[in-house]
Amino acid sequence: MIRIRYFARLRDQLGTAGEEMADYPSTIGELAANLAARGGDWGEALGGTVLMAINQEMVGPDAPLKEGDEVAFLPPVTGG
Amino acid sequence: MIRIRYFARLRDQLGTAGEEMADYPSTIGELAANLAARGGDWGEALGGTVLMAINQEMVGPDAPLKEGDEVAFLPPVTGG
Amino acid sequence: MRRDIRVQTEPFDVGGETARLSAGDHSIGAVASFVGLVRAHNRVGDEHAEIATMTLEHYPGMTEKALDRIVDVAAERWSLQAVTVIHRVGELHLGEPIVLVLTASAHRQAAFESCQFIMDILKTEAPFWKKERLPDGSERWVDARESDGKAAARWLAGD
Amino acid sequence: MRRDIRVQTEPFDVGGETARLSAGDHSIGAVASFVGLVRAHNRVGDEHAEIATMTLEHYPGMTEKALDRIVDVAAERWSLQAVTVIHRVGELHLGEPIVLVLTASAHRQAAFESCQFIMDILKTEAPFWKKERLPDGSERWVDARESDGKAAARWLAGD
Repeated sequence: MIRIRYFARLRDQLGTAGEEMADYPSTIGELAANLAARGGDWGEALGGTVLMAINQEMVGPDAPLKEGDEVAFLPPVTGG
Repeated sequence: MIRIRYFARLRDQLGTAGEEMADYPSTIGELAANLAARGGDWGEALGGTVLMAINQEMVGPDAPLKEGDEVAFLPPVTGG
Repeated sequence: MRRDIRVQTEPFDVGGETARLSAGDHSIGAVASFVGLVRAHNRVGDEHAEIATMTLEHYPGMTEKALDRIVDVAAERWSLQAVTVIHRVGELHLGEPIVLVLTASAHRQAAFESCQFIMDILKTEAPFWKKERLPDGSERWVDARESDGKAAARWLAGD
Repeated sequence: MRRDIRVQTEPFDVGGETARLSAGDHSIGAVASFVGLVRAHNRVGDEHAEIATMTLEHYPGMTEKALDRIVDVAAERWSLQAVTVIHRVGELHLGEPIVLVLTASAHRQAAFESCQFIMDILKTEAPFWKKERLPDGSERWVDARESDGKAAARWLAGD
């Protein structure tokens, strides 16, 4: 089981702040592709520029997923 | 008549904050050379790096002197 | 190096934070600071839309870690005595302060450069997001600026 | 562009000056500031001499003109909404603030760069002089730093 979180514009587009997933692929990049393949808002939200984090650290698409991870998809940041 | 002012380290070296001068040369650079030629502390104080101002504007050694000018010799500045 | 990193809804006190940063440390000769404010026009290519309020969202936990990491890098790169980073979240009005970065060093160049570095990297790596509300009540997420990416990249290119 | 240039013996209020600079002007998104403080070690090549107090002398009249000129150049070079420069004179103690420069702009890069520019040029062109008093009661004029000349020169070389 992993926990997936969506933030800001992504969360608004997807209509959800997150989900849990028991069957997940080996990398976060594959996970993003699987989510985008749901189509509709999912394809649009996750098909563009999106930042990825595992356990609150930014990672690249090759980062491996493991049981218990907190995974997050984030739009480009606009703070400051 | 021109008024000459000395500031900070220069004033301490020369032992005076200024003087008035009725007969003065045509440029501020010549004036500095004439003052340095007094010898002793004057040569030391005005022979090194010194900034020059006329009527409260920094000038170069070729700047002309005219009646009523406020002339100043300043050590390199160290504010801020 | 002393550090103080906070994410909060409350306003901050620039004078009090500046005094606290340097209090009692007589090796500090320079304090540089940056305050970011909510301004009236905020959208790229749309300079005529006035905003009414702004809401700042963040990723609790990750934000603090990201700011801490950015300050780590600044402390490796410059000789610093103290750094303060305060970033507000929640609803903010026009003219209100959003972010404060304070850096203290013996010399001014280290203070200036590290302050600018922290802001530039914060702008592209710290998980904060701005949503604007316009006077007509409509809301929109602020787009990331290309210029922010370039500002951050120049530090990574080794100056 | 609004400007406020002061030479004074009294301390200044960083928070109050920052708030005043940006109050009511919602086109300001960025305020950069610099505070210079009296620090314990101040002499080039003599880092172990603690100072007790510092006296700041200036050339009344010319100083204000020089600061005004520096702010003119900054205002030509960057898009600025407001600038504050306050420089203290007289006797100052360890840890006390000497100088405050605040610059306000729509964008942070203009605020940062103009603040650093004003400090760099002030350091080489504004007629202020520091005299240190050491704990043994002896006094000495502070020497100009070569690094200050270089910092000022880089702005004239067109970046």
